[in-house]
Amino acid sequence: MLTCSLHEAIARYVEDGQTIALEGFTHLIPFAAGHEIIRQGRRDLHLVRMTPDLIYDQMIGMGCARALTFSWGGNPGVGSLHRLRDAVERSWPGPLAIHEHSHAGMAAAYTAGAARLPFAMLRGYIGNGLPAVNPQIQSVQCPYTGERIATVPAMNPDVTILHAQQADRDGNILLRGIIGAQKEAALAASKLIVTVEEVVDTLAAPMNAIVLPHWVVNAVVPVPAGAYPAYAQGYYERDNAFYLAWDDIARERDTFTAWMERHVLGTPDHAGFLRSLPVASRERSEA
Amino acid sequence: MLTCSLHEAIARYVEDGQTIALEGFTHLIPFAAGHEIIRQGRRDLHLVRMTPDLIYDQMIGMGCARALTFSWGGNPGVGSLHRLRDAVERSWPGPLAIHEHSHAGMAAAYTAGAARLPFAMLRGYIGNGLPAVNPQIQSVQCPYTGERIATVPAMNPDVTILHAQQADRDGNILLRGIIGAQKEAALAASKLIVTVEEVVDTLAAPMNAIVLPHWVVNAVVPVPAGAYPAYAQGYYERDNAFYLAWDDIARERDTFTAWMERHVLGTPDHAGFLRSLPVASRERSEA
Amino acid sequence: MAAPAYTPDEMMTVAAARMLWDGCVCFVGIGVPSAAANLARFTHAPNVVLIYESGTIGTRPSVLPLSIGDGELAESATAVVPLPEVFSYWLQGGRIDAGFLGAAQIDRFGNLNSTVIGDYARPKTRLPGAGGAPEIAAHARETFVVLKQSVRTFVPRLDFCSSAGFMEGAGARGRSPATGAGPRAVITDLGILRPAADSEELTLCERYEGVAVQDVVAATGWPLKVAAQVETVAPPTPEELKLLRDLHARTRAAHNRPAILRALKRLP
Amino acid sequence: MAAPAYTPDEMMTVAAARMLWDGCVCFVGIGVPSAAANLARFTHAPNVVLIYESGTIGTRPSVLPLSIGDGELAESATAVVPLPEVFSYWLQGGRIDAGFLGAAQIDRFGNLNSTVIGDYARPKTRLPGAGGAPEIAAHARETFVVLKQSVRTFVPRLDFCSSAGFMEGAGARGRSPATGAGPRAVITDLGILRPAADSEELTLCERYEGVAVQDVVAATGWPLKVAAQVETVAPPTPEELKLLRDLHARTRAAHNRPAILRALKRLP
Repeated sequence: MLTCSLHEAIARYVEDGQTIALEGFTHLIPFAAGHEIIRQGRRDLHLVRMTPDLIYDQMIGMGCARALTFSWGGNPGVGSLHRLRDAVERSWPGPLAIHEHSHAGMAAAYTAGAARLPFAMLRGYIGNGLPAVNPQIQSVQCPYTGERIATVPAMNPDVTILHAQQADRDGNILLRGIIGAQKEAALAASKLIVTVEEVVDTLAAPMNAIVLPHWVVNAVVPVPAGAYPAYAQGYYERDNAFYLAWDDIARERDTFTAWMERHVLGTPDHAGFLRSLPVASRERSEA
Repeated sequence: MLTCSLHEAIARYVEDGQTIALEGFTHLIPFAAGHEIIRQGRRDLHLVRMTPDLIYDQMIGMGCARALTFSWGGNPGVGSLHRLRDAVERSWPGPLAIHEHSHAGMAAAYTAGAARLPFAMLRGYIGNGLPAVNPQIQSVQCPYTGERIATVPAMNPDVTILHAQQADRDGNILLRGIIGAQKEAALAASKLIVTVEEVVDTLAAPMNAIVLPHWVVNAVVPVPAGAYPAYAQGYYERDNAFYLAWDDIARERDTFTAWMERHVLGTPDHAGFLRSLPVASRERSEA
Repeated sequence: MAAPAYTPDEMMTVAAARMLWDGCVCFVGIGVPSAAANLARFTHAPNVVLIYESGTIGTRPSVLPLSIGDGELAESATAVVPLPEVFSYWLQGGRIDAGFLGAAQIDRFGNLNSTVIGDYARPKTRLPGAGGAPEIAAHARETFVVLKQSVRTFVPRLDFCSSAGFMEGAGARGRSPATGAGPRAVITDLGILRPAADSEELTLCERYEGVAVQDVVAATGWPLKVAAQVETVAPPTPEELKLLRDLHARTRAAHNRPAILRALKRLP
Repeated sequence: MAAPAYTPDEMMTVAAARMLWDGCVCFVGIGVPSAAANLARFTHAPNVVLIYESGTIGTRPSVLPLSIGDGELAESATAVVPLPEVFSYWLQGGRIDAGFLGAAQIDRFGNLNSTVIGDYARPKTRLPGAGGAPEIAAHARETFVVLKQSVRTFVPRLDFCSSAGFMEGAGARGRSPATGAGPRAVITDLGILRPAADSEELTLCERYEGVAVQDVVAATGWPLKVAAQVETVAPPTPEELKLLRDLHARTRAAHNRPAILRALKRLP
């Protein structure tokens, strides 16, 4: 385990062409890390995420991705991800191969990945068109009942990146609240980077809390508000206004590009990104 | 969900010949429920438990069981389960069919049971003699890599019985501490009985606590000290002296039978059982 | 007192809410399903158990979540479990009574498309995709589909099948590995369709006040079967309308509240 | 100062403890493995990570647990996870550096029996069984076996194979699906055996002070291979002995403390 800057963590662990998962199911989405990947100009990534959300819309629109594995690609509560659509429908800024699953299939694939099984089973994809367009979806026969059960190959990212509430001085990570498939994505990966709201002396973790022990974490990076505009339970709420505003920002290529150049490429780090937004001045004036 | 007495819960849900699991991995072992099954004279049960522990030693010795599925059958920290050995080695008080797994195999079987999959996979039983003596252990071929992976059939008990710390007035159950495969065993079963230390107005459950919601529980039974001589985190410790003493009590058939007649068959309920033990008078005098 | 005026959307939401019974364990999606399920909780079904696919079991939000994983869902839940567990132990495990689904297209057998308009490889419109819906459709004991009725939505042939209804009908679903019974009703902004007993083809069984049967037929992209007797759905009661409008008003206020970014105050 | 006297059991425990390195992630069983792993933590390896199969990860008990799931293991753990997860994500997931195993029988290739003495169907002695050991033996990156040496225990042929060592030797394990490397050392009360480079047959490499090579050979049920140079293991240091004895004394005191059954006070 290594505590370092976000710049160092991405520079050290994320390489062009890799399969990477930035997980977090509506909650604890690692926006800061995604922005840093964009700043460092990574290319040809195979992006994996159950719900691509705004962060993958941004990474796809900025040309970081060659492929996307996902199960629901919308702007939650708002509508479409326009950059994802533009990539799929019109190959802009480049072609994007998609590997589409259901949530249950993606969750099973991460679970097999964490358990180092080569595949996972589910009673899934019944009467569903995805097996016809995603050759990863196969089946096995039950050795006891003879029935056929759908399978998905294990998902083992080269790098998984999470955002969490706290790390302690040893690098143990505490996650609290809606947890999605983060633990599975973390344990399925070859390398794990975790950005955290803060580093504390002792995690105030209840006995059965969700804790990732320090020896499975390759880099711990303190990034306050690192999930913004998503939320971190106990720290800040989701900025719903930003999710709504994104619909307009991302609808056209030029407004999208201008926004990304100003707020992501034009800022040195996450603190700079936050300061570049209206929300920052508003919140800071309330301090 | 129904709050009732332990007598009523066992009378209503546990029938001769059923497959039943009293789970709890060293912690929260439902001793009171096991004793009540003995009192009600259930026969021909297929008992399922990762670690049979003293409670199944007692049930086997009292003739409740026709079969046992398990993965480690000792007196933890002490040695053998003499009644289990007597049943396996000398068919006393009757023959006992055994279906033996590793812990990993049992855990996988419960997991498949909870997920209503017909079987579970594990990279298990490698270079191990159990597949030769347990025909339940089979394998499937991975549709992606071609490798063979060991399988176990799903374990779906007719009835699972747990002990937990707390229920609230609605019947939601909170478990805290070492949890074993209790949640899986609970969700794999057709019926679920939970004995609890106490019923409270509100569970003080942290956000990611282990809670079984009321609508998966068929009977909630308040039984203070219901896991004694095992322990309930936050309520009482394991009575290690009792586990040590059991080695002598259970070694011979006559001392075992006399003990069971006096302390279990000779007492009307768990409070009576506890009062019949030296521990009770000692503790109560300290009150 | 004259009954208050109401919109077709309000009628649809109220009709959907009435489908749930007290104590029902309901897997909820965002949008009208979420509004309907919470309205049921505030009216006739106070003990309905709501589960969102984010892992929040028995949640009791005071406002409607904007995303499926809003913080209030976790704060007010009986349990917050990992997402793989939601789909394996709870949904596939057969623990869900009712699933609420929406879609971009539906066919006469209640099969749903939420994936693409046009060809999958070269889509005219790439939709968000199915998310949790395929397995909700398969494994909830029954489902309710909620969507506005139009010939663009109620189509003779789906561009893509995301979630199974009755498949080809006439018992096809019963012969499949799907463990749930399939759609019990399709609730639209015009009326309520239910599967016919043998063919399992969706049939107009109920219409709302002021809606003519031919309006519903005209908004359907196939020759819609109509029940011998089409009942009229009771309009929203004043209490239902008030609670629904209060819920939406609370929701709007909450979603417009600025995110409090305490962390920003710690920025260098 | 003269070195204090010590028992063969103490020497075995100290030798086993020395196998662990600081920061090592170690899957621990009850008995000598637990004493050795905790002794390592109190001596040269303060950052060893101990995992018991009860799901306690990173536990730091002050006394040795009597059972694998004692409450103090949970109270002092970094995380307490469900048992299925311990075996799937952590052990099978390849997250364990070292596993500590005991057994009732061992053969020349480090295969272990903890299941039965005699025939499986008609056993002379039914042992508790393998528990977590088969998969610890398969998937920990390496294992250490700790058991007292005698011809009854070190047998030419196991009555039952519970946990794989090097199987038939000479690379058999490497060709199997086992992901871990197998036994790195067998630590007995007489000395330390290690697998030979090619044959993978256990070979006496180290003996304790006061133990002759022929004592070890005589306590082995097959013709024991002996290394060209058998090193002598350094005896327990005064500090090791003191810490081990303190640990055992604390453990005895804790296990003799009466269970405080607060619930009894509420009995009717």
